[in-house]
Amino acid sequence: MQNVKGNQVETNVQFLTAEDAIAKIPANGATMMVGGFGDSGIPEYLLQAVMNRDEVTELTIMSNNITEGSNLNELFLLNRIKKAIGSYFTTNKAVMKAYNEGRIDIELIPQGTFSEALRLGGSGIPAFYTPTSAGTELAEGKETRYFNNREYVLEHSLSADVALIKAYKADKAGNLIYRKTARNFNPLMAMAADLTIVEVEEIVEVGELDPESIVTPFIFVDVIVKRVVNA
Amino acid sequence: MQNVKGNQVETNVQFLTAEDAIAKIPANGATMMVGGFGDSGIPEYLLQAVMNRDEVTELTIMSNNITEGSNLNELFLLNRIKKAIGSYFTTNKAVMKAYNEGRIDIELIPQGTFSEALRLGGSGIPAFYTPTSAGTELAEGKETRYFNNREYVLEHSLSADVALIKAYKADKAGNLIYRKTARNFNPLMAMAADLTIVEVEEIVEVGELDPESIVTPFIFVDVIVKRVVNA
Amino acid sequence: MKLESIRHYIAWRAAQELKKGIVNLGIGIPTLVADYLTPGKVTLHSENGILGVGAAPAEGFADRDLINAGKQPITQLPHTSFFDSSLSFAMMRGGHLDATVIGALQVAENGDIASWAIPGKDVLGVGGVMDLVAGAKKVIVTTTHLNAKGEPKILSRCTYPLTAKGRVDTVITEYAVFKIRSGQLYLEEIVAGISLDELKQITPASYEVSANLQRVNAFDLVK
Amino acid sequence: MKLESIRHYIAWRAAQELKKGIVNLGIGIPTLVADYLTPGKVTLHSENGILGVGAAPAEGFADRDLINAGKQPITQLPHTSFFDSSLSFAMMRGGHLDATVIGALQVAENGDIASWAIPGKDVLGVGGVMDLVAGAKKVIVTTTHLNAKGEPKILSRCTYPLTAKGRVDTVITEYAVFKIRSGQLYLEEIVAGISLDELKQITPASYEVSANLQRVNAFDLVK
Repeated sequence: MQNVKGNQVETNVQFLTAEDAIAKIPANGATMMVGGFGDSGIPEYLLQAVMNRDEVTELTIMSNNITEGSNLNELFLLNRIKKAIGSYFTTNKAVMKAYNEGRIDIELIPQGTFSEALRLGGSGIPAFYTPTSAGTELAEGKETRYFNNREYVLEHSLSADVALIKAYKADKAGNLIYRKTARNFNPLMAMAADLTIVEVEEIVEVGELDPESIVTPFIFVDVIVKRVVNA
Repeated sequence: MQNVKGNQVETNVQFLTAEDAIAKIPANGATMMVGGFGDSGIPEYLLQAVMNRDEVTELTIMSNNITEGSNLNELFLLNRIKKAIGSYFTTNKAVMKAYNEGRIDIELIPQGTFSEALRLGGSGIPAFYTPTSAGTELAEGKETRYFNNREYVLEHSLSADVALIKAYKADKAGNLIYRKTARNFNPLMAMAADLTIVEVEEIVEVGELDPESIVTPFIFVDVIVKRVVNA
Repeated sequence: MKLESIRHYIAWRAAQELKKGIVNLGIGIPTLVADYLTPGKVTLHSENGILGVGAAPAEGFADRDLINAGKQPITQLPHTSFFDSSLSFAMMRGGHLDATVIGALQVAENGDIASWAIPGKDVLGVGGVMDLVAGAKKVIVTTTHLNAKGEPKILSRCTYPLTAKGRVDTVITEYAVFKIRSGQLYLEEIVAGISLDELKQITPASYEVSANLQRVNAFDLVK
Repeated sequence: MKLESIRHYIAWRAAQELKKGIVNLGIGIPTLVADYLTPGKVTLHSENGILGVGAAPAEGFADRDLINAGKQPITQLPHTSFFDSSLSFAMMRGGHLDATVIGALQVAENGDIASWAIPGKDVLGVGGVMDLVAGAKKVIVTTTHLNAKGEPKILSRCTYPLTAKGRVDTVITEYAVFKIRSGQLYLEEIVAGISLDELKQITPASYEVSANLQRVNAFDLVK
């Protein structure tokens, strides 16, 4: 154990093709976290592979939004998403229409509650109190409680069968770094799912990432897929 | 606002001597977080300045432990600490003795609960449920609740008047990085106190720290003190 | 004033409240506030995980991985840091932001705000505004005094779904600046060209006129 | 066997349970486990904020900022990462560690463990062990079969203050290996030189003898 060279490091992280990685997702009715905010940090290449595997359907998606033009939206347009949990679906007109026609269920959560529920879901904390949404419609039906004369809402943490996330670089042990605001929900979702599949732009040797700057240690990672850009 | 050079950046972070920084601490009965684990990451230089200001006394300290040989221990030996909240005081015989003689009050919290209570204390989350200590003496008198057939303990987040923390480098805006395992509780305490005073080994120009690798953004920092090593 | 001038005046006026510190700007009029801040004094935070939001990039220099919460391309500054959404919202909900400037559909005299939903319309988005309003040290609302239908927006009580209760500190419109102190709404500033009575008629909220009421000329103020 | 040999045998035996993955080793016998792991296969975690704990440094090369949870100097490895205590305990409590090896004062047949406090003595320290036991996927207890007073440690019920209820998976002593499956304690392995009856006499816990009971020669096994 003690003095190990980079080429001796073996972890449980697997390096697979997108197809092989997506083959690990339960076929029907999986809960699936998908990283990204706006256009930034969406695992588009992995989502393409999900689209290519028809039996992955009846999905419950946890994603801040469903960005128009993204492959997550394509998956929705294929009627493969039965429910979406996130903070902002307003700008996607097709989602609005589907919701009105009863074709998709939406659970709206304030964005800060969503992000903390992800992080705590991955941290073994099942529930927490937040001031956010206290006294609003989004707190209706939820338990509330006063601490120091302020009202707080009991929120439950999130976990999922799968997280599809997007990172910038992985080393061959599975440690991850992100790029600028493409980080967003990705490191949190990595912590919160039973199976974390990561799309990366580059895979580097063990030892090439600064140990002080690794954002997601490999303990939270199961599978890494290098994005292949079509020529 | 828009296109700013490093030398134009002005933040609310102050750069002071240890004496001037410690002068900001309320004189009697302050609650004070102190970073460090074992010998690593303790703000020794700031604690020396606390020792030098006699009226800072009747302290309630939040620190994982009181390491023998540290200036935090010196402060304790000066009878300036009336209560300590943390996870591990067993190895400090003087603390054990003082506890038996009723000279110090101890509140024992599991280390993971302590660290999460710090982080959530700085995050506006006043309370959370953890599985840790369920069914043990440390949960006695605490509310418990079942989620998915497992018992969890309701724990309250921590906040304090002051945090004294130790970082490696600060830039002139107040952003911080740490060094190896000296990071420990320091970034969490930075978030959780009304007044965060940071001891650093080096102050660098704005722009010299990698924006992807800043661990504590300057929003959590009030005062920075450069450690002066006596020749 | 034309609507665009009005929006810029309100943004400029909000910027006068922000001399230093860390601020999160919402979408709409608040976005315009950035143009009126003194360079280097105020640092902008965006909830998607950046502290130190720089200007829009020059044409052709947009980076897909560098956007603000409004999904617009931005640039980074020398003191910028990046972090995940959880830490970003810890900053907001934990009371670390000096101020936020946000828009509103309605504001009430008790500091309640409604900004995310209209009754009878589908509401499938809330974003980060509830966390922002719940946590920022100072909540500044920038809004036109009346809505597009000519209805007042500063009311005794909000009738639209709330964003948060009792969290608003300051309301800035093209006609006036109101502040809430100890649960009481005060008129602090009124622009030239509108009388106190005229303001009252378009402001159903009950408010006191501040002892230090300022009368300002909006047209002169905007550069 | 001498005590030191016993401790090393127990540590070696625990290492045989750890073929791959991420493990946190407690203080005492568990610390010795590191010496018996196959290099590069198991990564060690320490709760003070490091994943990828390397060996003790050579004399004179200790770094004050590079220690493990036992406060001993360590080294870093090519795949090491550093993080704060909150993320470190998220790994533990969140179920991300494949296993932990810890010592115990008492273990009960129902998986209860007592490891941090003795009745009647001052208890001012708990550290991270409760989080570790609450969260690790597999909890392996390494302990001498009897305590220093010759009293059994594997019991029907713990009489000392608990560290956690029902979390232990495996108990390894110098005489035997026990595993808990579906709430039932099984004797899985017994060393040569002690009979089943003799073991029973020093093990008040009720346990079943596994259908696959292994009899091993401890002396031959330790290298």
